[in-house]
Amino acid sequence: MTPRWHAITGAPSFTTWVSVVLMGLLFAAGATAYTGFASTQVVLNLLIDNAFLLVIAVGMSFVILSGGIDLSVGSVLALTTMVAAWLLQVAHWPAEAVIVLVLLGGAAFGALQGVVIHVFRLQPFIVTLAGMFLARGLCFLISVDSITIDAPLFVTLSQTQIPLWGGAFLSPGAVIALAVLGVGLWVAHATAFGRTVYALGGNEASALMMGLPVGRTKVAVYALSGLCASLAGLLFAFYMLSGYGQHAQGVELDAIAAVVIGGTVLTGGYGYVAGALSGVLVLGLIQTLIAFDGTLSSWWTKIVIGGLLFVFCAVQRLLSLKKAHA
Amino acid sequence: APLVLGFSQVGAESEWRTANTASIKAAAKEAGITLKFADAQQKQENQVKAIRSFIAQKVDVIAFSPVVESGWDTVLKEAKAAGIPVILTDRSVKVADPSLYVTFIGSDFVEEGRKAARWVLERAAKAPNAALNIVELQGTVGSAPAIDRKKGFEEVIKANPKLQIIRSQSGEFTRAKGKEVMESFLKQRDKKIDVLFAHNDDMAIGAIQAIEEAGLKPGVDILIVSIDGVRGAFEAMKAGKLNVTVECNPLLGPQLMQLAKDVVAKKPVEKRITVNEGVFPAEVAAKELPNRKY
Amino acid sequence: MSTPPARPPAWRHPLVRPLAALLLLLAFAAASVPGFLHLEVKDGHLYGNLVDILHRAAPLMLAALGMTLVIATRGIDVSVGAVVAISATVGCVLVGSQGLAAAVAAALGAALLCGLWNGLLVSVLGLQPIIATLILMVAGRGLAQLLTDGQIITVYEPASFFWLGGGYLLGLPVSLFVVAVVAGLTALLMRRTALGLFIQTVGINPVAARLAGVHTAAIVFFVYVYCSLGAGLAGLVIASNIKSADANNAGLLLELDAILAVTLGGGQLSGGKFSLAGSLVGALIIQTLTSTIYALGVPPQVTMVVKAMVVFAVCISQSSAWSTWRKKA
Amino acid sequence: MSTQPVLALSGLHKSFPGVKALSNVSLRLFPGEVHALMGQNGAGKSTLIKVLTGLYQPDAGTITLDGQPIAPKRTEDAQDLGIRTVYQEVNLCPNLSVAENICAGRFPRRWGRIDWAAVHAEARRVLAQMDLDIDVAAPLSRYSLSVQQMVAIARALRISARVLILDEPTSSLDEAAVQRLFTVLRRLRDQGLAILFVTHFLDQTYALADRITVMRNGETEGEYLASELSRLALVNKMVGAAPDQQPSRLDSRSAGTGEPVLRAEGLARRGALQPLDLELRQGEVLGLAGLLGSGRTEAARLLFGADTADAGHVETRGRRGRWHSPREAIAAGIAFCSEDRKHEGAILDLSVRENIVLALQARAGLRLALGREEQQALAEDYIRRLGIKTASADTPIGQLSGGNQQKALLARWLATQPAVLILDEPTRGIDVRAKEDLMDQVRALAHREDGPGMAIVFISSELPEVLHCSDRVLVLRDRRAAGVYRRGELDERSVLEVIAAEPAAQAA
Ligand SMILES: Nc1ncnc2c1ncn2[C@@H]1O[C@H](COP(=O)(O)OP(=O)(O)OP(=O)(O)O)[C@@H](O)[C@H]1O
Ligand SMILES: Nc1ncnc2c1ncn2[C@@H]1O[C@H](COP(=O)(O)OP(=O)(O)OP(=O)(O)O)[C@@H](O)[C@H]1O
Ligand SMILES: [Mg+2]
Ligand SMILES: [Mg+2]
Repeated sequence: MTPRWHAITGAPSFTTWVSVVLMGLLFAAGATAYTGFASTQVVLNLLIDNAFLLVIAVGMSFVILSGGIDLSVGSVLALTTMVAAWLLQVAHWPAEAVIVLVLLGGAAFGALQGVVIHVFRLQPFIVTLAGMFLARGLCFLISVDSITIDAPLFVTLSQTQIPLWGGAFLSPGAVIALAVLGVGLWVAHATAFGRTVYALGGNEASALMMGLPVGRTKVAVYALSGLCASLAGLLFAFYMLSGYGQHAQGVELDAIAAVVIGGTVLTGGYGYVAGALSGVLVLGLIQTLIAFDGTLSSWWTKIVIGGLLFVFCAVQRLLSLKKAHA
Repeated sequence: APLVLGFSQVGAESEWRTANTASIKAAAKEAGITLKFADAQQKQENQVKAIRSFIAQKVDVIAFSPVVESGWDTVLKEAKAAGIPVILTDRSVKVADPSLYVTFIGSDFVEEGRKAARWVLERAAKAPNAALNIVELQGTVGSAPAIDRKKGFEEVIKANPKLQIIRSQSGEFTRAKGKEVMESFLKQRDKKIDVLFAHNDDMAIGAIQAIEEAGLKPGVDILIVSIDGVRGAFEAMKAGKLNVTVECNPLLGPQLMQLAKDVVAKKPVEKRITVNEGVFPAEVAAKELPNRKY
Repeated sequence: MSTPPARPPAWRHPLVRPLAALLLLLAFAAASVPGFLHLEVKDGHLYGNLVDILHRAAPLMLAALGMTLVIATRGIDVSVGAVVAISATVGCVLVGSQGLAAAVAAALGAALLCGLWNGLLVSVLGLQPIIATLILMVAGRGLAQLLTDGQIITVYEPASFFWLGGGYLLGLPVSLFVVAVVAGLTALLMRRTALGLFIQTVGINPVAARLAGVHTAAIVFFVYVYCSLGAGLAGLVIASNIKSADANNAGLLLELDAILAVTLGGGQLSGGKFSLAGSLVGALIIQTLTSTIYALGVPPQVTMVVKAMVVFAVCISQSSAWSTWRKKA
Repeated sequence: MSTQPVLALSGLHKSFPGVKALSNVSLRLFPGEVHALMGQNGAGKSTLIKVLTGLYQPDAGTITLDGQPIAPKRTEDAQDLGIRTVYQEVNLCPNLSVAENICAGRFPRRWGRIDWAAVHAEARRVLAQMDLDIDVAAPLSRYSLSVQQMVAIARALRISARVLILDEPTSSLDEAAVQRLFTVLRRLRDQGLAILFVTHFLDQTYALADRITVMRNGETEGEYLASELSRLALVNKMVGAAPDQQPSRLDSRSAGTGEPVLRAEGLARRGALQPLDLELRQGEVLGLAGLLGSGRTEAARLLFGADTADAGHVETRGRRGRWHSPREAIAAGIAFCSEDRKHEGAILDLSVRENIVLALQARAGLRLALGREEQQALAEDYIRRLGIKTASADTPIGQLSGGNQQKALLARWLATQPAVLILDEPTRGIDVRAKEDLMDQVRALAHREDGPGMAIVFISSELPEVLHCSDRVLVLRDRRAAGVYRRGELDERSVLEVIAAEPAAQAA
């Protein structure tokens, strides 16, 4: 192989690029197989429908890069929709105040988990698992039923279509999600906080000995993830115009899968926040393919999702193994 | 070209749902309609995604069984803007503008709860002096059938103060959980249990096992009422272990296909179409069992 | 400086805190629910909440044993619930026509295949455990439903099939004996062979383990196969207990409970030291909590909050930081 | 030298469960001096430093900085007070780039974002002080332990401070690198910095230190001016008894007459080692000498199968081929003690006993190689023979001092009684006495009275050690062999000449 090829495969962002290429192939396959697939709007729908997942995945990227995990994100999302809906519809708060409050609340919930993890030296998996039960449970304390939101601001944000070329459009939620991704990239790669997150994931004991602010960073990472989860909750509320305790079941696993598919290593320290986008798009693309196919039963849907996930991860892995041997 | 119907199903979380899917698939084939079927794995966001992809595919009609009632305005507006009519099945939606969907065909969960309660009321009327202690096995917390069936049931039994729900716990619509929770109910010996109300047949079937294992006779020592009317329930009734099941008919397929054709042909359709649903007490079980398709 | 090699005092034993949590929970239940601890003999076997807890915890304990070993190698297996569904359906589909022995063998065989698949992805292909097993978690339930066409398979006979999950032996549920045998064999395997040492070594420092000559790939392979087999057995116990297989719901979220059980028992998700007994106690804590919630009549919408609070409390009380923190305060 | 210490500790106590690591320790550090902290393995030096820098909290005692009492709770606190530290094991993040490791915590910024150009320039500047010219944007894990150690030092040197603490900074550095480091340290001392320096090399102590504090068994034995303490007295005070004067017994029996046990032909791996031929005979010690990055570790790893070779083959008794894993090499009777004990050797949470029996057990497979009692006996035997300082055989190895971990890992491989033993920097971090014992052991293992001994490959950055131990010395340069010399054919100076020869000269 040429040295140029080596330079490419040797680059640390290689796995992320593999995702992008595979995604292109997947899309091409869909475009040839199904009519109407190769349209701009189908691509934009990936962003519109998965905006909330992207925001969660950005937060999750930081947590995973720091060597932790946050299972509570899906429940925090649901709790956010629930609290927002309740405040808007039952307590009649102004929408702006609600938005600020739930964002702060999400960050506080995350920070609290971070404090418990740090102060009591507990495992993130367990603390956030309990956090997941707690947030989900709190939803049902507010109401077991779903609450429809009709606050004008939410409705406008929900139904605005930002026109692009040729009749295609994006939703405000998708734009916000892309902005969050941008901010996430900047924080991860251009701020001391971001680099400390990587250091934590590389070796926590060393980070401590290097005099980096380990405790503060850890708490901040979970707060950030909580903030992203509640922002995702708002996007979800814009998207669905309802608050509901059953919203976004199992989204934490989707987010983790997206982050890992995007090339981030689950044990921390290696990966790119940008990978979250490719991971989310891959998952969305798989779903879109299945919806376009339209012949699969429930069980074949599951099997095909698993199968495509496998093919994707295996190809990615084999290519990077080759790289290791090269 | 054949008519294209995009249908977004909730999932395959129960036998009832599977029967519902099977009925729709079979009816579409029969009616010569091309069915685009998408399974949402019990998630509303997946349903929204599916509906968006139906719009992108420019199907002729969209039908779906909403996971939950609220949260459909935006995507239904997009469908309307694309000129695609929408039919709701199985449960309704709450939208600000009712013109967002053409019609709703399906059951009424609240009514099912009421029917179950009415049967209990009748039973209570036969023994006017005794108080009846009821235990309730709820469905998944927050799910629409669980909320509505509970609501309907409670609404009706209020009429008789001797009827008391002494315990209520979620059995998550499954046999295993239904059995586990019932076991726990039976261990508490402060009050005698007279009636069990289960939000679906599967939980009732699990609970029947628990009652038998506790040395009691289900259907005799404890009266059992449940909802759905799946095959297993009829078998249990035939064996005398279940007293009554309130039907919730999943076989909407043929009706749905006819509606789809009508809607595309711009024929006027009613906004609300109820399906025929009965109440099947144990007495008719043996006769009815061979007719059950699911 | 060279104090004699002090054996840690008995109260420092790692099992003490989980056990204390379990006892505390039981004590609370006994105090707030009259007759919670009541036991009687009915139909020739013991009957009461305590028996129920043990009985209901059996599948979780089986899953937790396997999860313990997986976690000890720094891995995780989120496909446990799917494997439960697969083995339960295979067993129920076959038991009527092929007989008990064949059905059980086929169910465990299916679980074994699942384990081999997971092991292949993690150990040979080198995928990250959570993703590798996520694939089976998603697809496995689909495969199980494919077998049953989405229906619940009810088993009417042979009655011998119901013995595993519903029968009694010496007055106790048979499932408990299954757990005892599996736990005993596992403990023996860990003590009487070097497997335990290798598993810990691989979990703590895989690089050093390889350089010391440990066959790391084989060890990783083994733990996933073992974990799936445990899940398969759990699936049979569950199916036998409710006399049916529900591919969509059997073992749903069992993996999370199993992981929780391992950590409540003192296991570290970062791998290394593990305690089989601790995981069993962890599983019992979870089931006791559930049973207590039922017995107390906590409304279902509050259940999750209560569960979360107890998990928080148990975890915090077990953390070493808590003791130092309390001392200072 | 001023009379007022910058940093002073007194009455410091620190215990771990079952171990009293520090008792009543005191130390004074003056501005403008290099202060050596000396003591045997496990004497408490590293613990003292960790207490001083807030990593551990003392049980009792006071620390004062400029006369003000301080109580650092975290390493950040110590840093803010102007105390910079290089800890014993390399404590950096392998996933970050070299430049980030140097600058993390205090990045140069511009407009609120990290100024990456400045970060890289800064890193290159600090590394240049030590004559190290490497790609600072590459991840740290790309580099060898020695380079990593220099990076750790560079990190500490980057920010000017009041006190600089170095815990065995030279353990993996070669002579030239040590000299460059010393030049830097002397300059800093002359600028008024107080430097605390831990080493096991007496030469380095005398070359650099103005004052020496000796620790023994967790207590301060005393403080001395370097100029007033003879080497013998120093060793004496560290050990606590009159050392046996007799210099280590050098047996002169000619060796290397045994059967060949290991032969490598054309062994190579791209980017790591040029084709290498090598023959090893029963009962001989083959030393590998060379500069940092000359390929010694790579050669050792290929011989052991830790990395797979691209070309060439290895031949052992009855087998010929390439190793695909260390297991194959171990089965063929080869043992390899890695230079990176933290990442490639110790299983930190497991006991000393388990660490010692591990390789033996791995070779035996699942069937228990030894019963519990036998394991215990074996472990205790090696603890005694190698003088491993540990509370018991059941103590987790992570709680041992660095040098004692090294000895326990050596025991792991000795326990397998290999035909070929490859030791990569086995003397790293062990004290003077232990080093001599180890070298005696190495020679004794090879040159046994009662029959054929082991074949040993001995790698050390300490040239005198290599020359002292080896029957033959293979000099490596630029990842290829630069010559093999018999014992006595070379002295330190001539080896250095071979090592330093220009590649052109070699070609000629
Ligand atoms: N975290 C710990 N837990 C328990 N014991 C410890 C711990 N850290 C150090 N010790 C013990 O404290 C004693 C002093 O160790 P220390 O690391 O300070 O020695 P040292 O002088 O630095 O030795 P070396 O020269 O080998 O590095 C040793 O007996 C060691 O076993
Ligand atoms: N002075 C240096 N300048 C640049 N790179 C170096 C230097 N020293 C080592 N390296 C890098 O370290 C890598 C590994 O070499 P390594 O140091 O392990 O070889 P070695 O001969 O075993 O040396 P030692 O055992 O003394 O560390 C090489 O790939 C090389 O790029
Ligand atoms: Mg030390
Ligand atoms: Mg080396």
